[in-house]
Amino acid sequence: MKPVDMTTRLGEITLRNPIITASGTYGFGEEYLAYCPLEALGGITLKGITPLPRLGNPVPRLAETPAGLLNAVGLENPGLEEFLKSYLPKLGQAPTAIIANISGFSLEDYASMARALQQDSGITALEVNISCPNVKHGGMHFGTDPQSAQEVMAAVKAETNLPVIAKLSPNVTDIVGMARAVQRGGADALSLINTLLGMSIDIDAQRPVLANTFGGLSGPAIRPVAVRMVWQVAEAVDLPIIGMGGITSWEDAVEFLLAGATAVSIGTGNFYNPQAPLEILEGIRTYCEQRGYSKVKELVGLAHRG
Amino acid sequence: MKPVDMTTRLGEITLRNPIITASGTYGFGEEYLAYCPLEALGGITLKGITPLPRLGNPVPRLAETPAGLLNAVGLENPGLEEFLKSYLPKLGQAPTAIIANISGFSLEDYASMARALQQDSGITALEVNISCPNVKHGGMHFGTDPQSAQEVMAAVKAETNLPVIAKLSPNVTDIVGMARAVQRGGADALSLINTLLGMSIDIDAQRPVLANTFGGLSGPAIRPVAVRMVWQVAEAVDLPIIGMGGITSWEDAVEFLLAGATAVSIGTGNFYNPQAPLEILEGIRTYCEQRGYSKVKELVGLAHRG
Amino acid sequence: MLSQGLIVRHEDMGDYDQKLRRLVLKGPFAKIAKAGQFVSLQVQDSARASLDPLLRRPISIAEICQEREEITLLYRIKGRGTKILAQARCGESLSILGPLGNGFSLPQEGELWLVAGGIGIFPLFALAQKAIAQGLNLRLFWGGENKAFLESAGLTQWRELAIEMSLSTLDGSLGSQGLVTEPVREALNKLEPGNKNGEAQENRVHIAVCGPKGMMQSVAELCKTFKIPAEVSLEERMGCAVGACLGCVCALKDSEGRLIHKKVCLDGPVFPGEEVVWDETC
Amino acid sequence: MLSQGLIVRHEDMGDYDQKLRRLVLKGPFAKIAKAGQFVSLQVQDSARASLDPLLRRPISIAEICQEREEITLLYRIKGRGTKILAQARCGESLSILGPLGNGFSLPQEGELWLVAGGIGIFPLFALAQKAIAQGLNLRLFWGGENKAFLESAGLTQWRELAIEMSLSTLDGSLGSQGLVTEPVREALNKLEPGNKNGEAQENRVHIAVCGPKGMMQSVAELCKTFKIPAEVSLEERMGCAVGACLGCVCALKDSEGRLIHKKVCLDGPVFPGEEVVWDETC
Ligand SMILES: Cc1cc2nc3c(=O)[nH]c(=O)nc-3n(C[C@H](O)[C@H](O)[C@H](O)COP(=O)(O)OP(=O)(O)OC[C@H]3O[C@@H](n4cnc5c(N)ncnc54)[C@H](O)[C@@H]3O)c2cc1C
Ligand SMILES: Cc1cc2nc3c(=O)[nH]c(=O)nc-3n(C[C@H](O)[C@H](O)[C@H](O)COP(=O)(O)OP(=O)(O)OC[C@H]3O[C@@H](n4cnc5c(N)ncnc54)[C@H](O)[C@@H]3O)c2cc1C
Ligand SMILES: Cc1cc2nc3c(=O)[nH]c(=O)nc-3n(C[C@H](O)[C@H](O)[C@H](O)COP(=O)(O)O)c2cc1C
Ligand SMILES: Cc1cc2nc3c(=O)[nH]c(=O)nc-3n(C[C@H](O)[C@H](O)[C@H](O)COP(=O)(O)O)c2cc1C
Ligand code: FES
Ligand code: FES
Repeated sequence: MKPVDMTTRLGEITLRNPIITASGTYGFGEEYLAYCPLEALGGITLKGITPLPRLGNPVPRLAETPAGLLNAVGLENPGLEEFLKSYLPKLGQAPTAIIANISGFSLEDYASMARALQQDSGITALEVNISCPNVKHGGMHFGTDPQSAQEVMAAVKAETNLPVIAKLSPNVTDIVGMARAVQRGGADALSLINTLLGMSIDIDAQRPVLANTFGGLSGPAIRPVAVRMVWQVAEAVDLPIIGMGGITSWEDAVEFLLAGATAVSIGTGNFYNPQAPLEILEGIRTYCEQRGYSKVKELVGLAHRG
Repeated sequence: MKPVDMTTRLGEITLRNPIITASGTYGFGEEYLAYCPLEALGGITLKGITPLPRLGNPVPRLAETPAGLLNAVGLENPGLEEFLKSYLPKLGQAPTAIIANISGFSLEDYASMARALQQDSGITALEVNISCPNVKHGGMHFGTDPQSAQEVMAAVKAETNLPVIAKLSPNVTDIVGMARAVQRGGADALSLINTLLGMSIDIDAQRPVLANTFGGLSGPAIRPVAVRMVWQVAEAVDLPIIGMGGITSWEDAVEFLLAGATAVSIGTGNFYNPQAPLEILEGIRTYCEQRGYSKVKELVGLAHRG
Repeated sequence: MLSQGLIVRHEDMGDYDQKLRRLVLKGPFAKIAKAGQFVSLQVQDSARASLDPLLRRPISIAEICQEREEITLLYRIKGRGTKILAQARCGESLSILGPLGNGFSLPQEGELWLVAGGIGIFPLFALAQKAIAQGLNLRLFWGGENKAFLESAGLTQWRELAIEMSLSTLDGSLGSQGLVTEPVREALNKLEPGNKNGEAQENRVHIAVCGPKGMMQSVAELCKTFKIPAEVSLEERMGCAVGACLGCVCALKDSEGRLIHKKVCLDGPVFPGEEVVWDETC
Repeated sequence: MLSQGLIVRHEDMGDYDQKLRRLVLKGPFAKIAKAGQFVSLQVQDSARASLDPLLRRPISIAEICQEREEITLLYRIKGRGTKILAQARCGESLSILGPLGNGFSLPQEGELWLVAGGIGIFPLFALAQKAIAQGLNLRLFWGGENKAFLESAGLTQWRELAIEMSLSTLDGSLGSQGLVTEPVREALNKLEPGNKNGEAQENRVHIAVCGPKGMMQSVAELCKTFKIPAEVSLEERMGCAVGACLGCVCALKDSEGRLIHKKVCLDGPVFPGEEVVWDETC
């Protein structure tokens, strides 16, 4: 039997396999090396960076919920400069896509980072996280207003020659509208989904568990919402999709591929099982073998038939 | 020690205690009688009715997800007339609020049901479910467009002398905006939240599990989103709130009260534990006793302090 | 009734590879359980109650022992729920909702034919015991994958009942080769006219069917042709298991031929075969 | 390292009411574990793995037996996670991530004072064993709720080490009445000047502290005044436990006095007391 072709494409980029790790859950790529060698993965997405260093939110930053996790890290990161100097070089050369994740509070923030991140910088693609509040527009999120989202994408595309992935927020009435907006802005691919806004309350202390009150809900709890959004966007928009939200097993990953994702990202699943990416990769391979698919790409969107 | 005053108020209505059961999970009030006597509850919300009978969606209608449940019952119900004739009379007289839940596909649908449901009909309040597609407006949901939501509320208020509760959908960018809209429409109280739109895929059959493709996600998985929405609306809008979404234990219920709900509804939690409403009521009572609250009302919104 | 079931026995049935398990639970539900009913249970020990899996699982009551206050459940490890259930140990307790549902009806007199496909055999044992106690003439038609399956799924126990049995397997390793519907058809063909059209001796043969949907449909259609009353036991995904959520509906034709919905959990799981509308997904 | 830990012992520690448990796990992690490290474990038997609770729990390694490949964890049943963990039985396996973290440092010579508040005693036992093996002079200051707590939480075992101990309880039922910080302050006061300012005999006394945050802060501040090096073991909610999620950060002052964040899981859980910024929630 010929081995299954596990490669997949995200626009111009070819991934060795469809397994990526999600931004903010995989540090700057070093932390999980003892559990999962870099070259086993299709790609890794690094922690979100901002132009200047940020200390992020006070603790507690995490709260456990049923089959879910709330986080309010608040974009703690060393800033663009330190990232380029001290973190990126450590990753060295791997056949694995290195995806930088950028966040900002203004168009200029995004543009300045895009300018500094080009094809020669050791990065394979840029993922643009638009779920921060747009400070200039009274805190309205870039990620919930189609017009702002389009502008951010256009600003980033104008400054970099790297492929650009738009990471969408699920906290919207119309996810398809948001996907169309970033496509107009020039996005080469989509990442779906970021966290759902949630909170939890400590009934002993009678106040919110998270120091920041609100946090982003991730993990298996949100998977049905994520699969639904991937499905809807795959039907309406012709861009490759990185599907994520609650993947902990290969079955979950296959669900996203069948819904129309060309690759999947594993976030909170790494905390549950640090070897999840490896096990998921092998599980998808076996699924293909047993069903006679010669390429993993054949799975993409299959559940939309009939 | 004086017994804790468990009564709570929803606008004009006084409830014996803050425990209600959620629409669609408690049938027409008879099904759970063997597990939970009616008079133990503050209120029950009946299955959503429409002007005409509906057979609803094909099966499978249910899919289990991590700490959650997807349902696509599709508003199966006997229709308004049969409801009034055969179902409502069976409930008899109980000191428990009987809340009818109405759904429709046009303003006329809602208005006609409101007309038939008045203070003398054995019902304590009307809950208006605005998460059905507005057929006249191309399937856009009443529940996701503030203007339509306001119109539905106004139409219902114009026709009935019962207190009217607006049941909001969480599938919106701005829940506070929706709450304000139904307040303008005349809502006397709010129910928060209905289900999150989700789906799941059967990876063996390679097609959606639910015959309807999409379904509503309920259960503990969505609790953090529900608590967040109750919190946000409680800060911004001066209407009593029935909090719901994923309550299975008294701790969960207290979380909603502290977030600002004046009463709580238990939906999927009944499936997990048919005696959940009773156990939750006792748990809240004990919590009040141990902390020296003489009235359960004192808990409402406490976590917003400082 | 909502109560705790103490696990007093939990073991493989036959071959480990068949993934069949016998679970014996002690609790107050046993006193009121009737053949053909089911329980809706949580798959995790109540002391380590988790919200995943969230839903209870419906499992038929296979045997009832009222003196010892025990019921026996037989199940196949299929998905996540039963996989977790299979880890439960003696001494642990499961939350049990039930007994629920109606169960098969027992004819006053005459012959009762049991028709089972695969693990559809499980709910029929308690019925068989009761029918024998009542002096009914009993006959079993049971089809399965192969010999190993039938032997693991309780063949010896059935043999001890000393009733007439027609076994069939897909691979012919035991009994006739093929589907269980064939022996049923042959037997129906052999019936005297009086039994066939139900005129001479009203309803002398009754049939109780449990198995995969397609098989139940075939048998129900056969029975219709032969004018033999058949009852079928439907399966559907359940939310509440008490009739409150409308998750588990099935389509039936009412007496005036109109399509109606009934709830498998509350109105069933057993329905008259001729009323079921098989081609409706619902 | 990610591996399975086989439960070989799981029992109450002392009084049932104290809700303290001893859990002995066998697995490859024992070979490489060091005093003061912790593991991050799943609270459910791997065979019934559930997604609720989702997160692993960090628990300190209290004892290490390399020959038998066993580690001992001591814990208090506090919330849902430990409540479910408490149901795990011998023969079940838990997923173990670790050993993780740095642990306390052992001075080359001199005296080591251990200061524990409540169950903060748990990670100190392995350290004490190692310090004794290395010939260090050891002294324990331990405060708890009352006599019943101290006795349940391992007092006998500590007594067997035959080291100097200053016990205190809130209700005075054993040792001095009050907080553990008082005996520590007195002892520091009694130190010869040479020990106090660290000039004469550099770092003769070292202090390792584990307990509630407020107590660790008080001891750290005392040590600062007396110029005695102290190490504190911080606790924070963890997501990944390997430094990847930034969930567990703590605030420190770097050598130039700037506020920085470090990860309790990867850079800690033990930090120099004088570097910790206590009043920052982060
Ligand atoms: C009235 C009734 C009686 C039953 N009696 C038995 C029995 O005696 N022995 C036995 O082995 N099985 C029986 N089943 C089927 C049994 O409930 C399912 O096989 C079991 O739920 C498999 O689920 P799982 O948890 O392993 O799978 P999962 O994949 O974890 O199940 C996911 C969801 O689908 C539902 N589901 C999956 N398969 C079925 C099914 N066939 N019917 C209904 N819901 C399903 C589950 O209840 C759950 O909600 C019965 C079902 C019904 C409705
Ligand atoms: C490095 C380290 C070592 C520890 N060693 C021990 C030990 O040896 N013995 C012991 O009894 N406890 C120890 N703890 C604390 C232990 O992890 C928590 O008490 C335990 O997680 C309680 O959680 P629960 O699951 O019962 O509560 P839940 O309420 O279910 O916990 C909910 C969430 O909060 C987190 N959490 C709750 N309390 C704490 C806490 N105090 N510190 C960090 N996270 C918390 C949990 O990990 C979980 O993510 C240690 C904590 C850390 C960080
Ligand atoms: C602790 C944590 C930190 C995160 N930080 C970022 C971030 O910096 N940028 C970003 O785009 N997404 C961030 N995310 C979102 C994840 O990348 C992912 O979209 C989300 O968690 C859903 O996937 P999951 O359920 O597999 O975790 C973070 C998630 C978590 C849990
Ligand atoms: C099976 C099912 C049917 C439902 N039907 C209705 C309905 O008819 N009308 C309505 O307003 N909400 C309906 N709901 C939503 C619930 O009333 C509730 O808002 C939601 O399930 C969240 O609460 P929970 O997590 O406690 O279930 C239904 C929910 C379920 C699970
Ligand atoms: S399972 Fe709820 S109505 Fe049958
Ligand atoms: S727990 Fe993730 S960085 Fe420490």
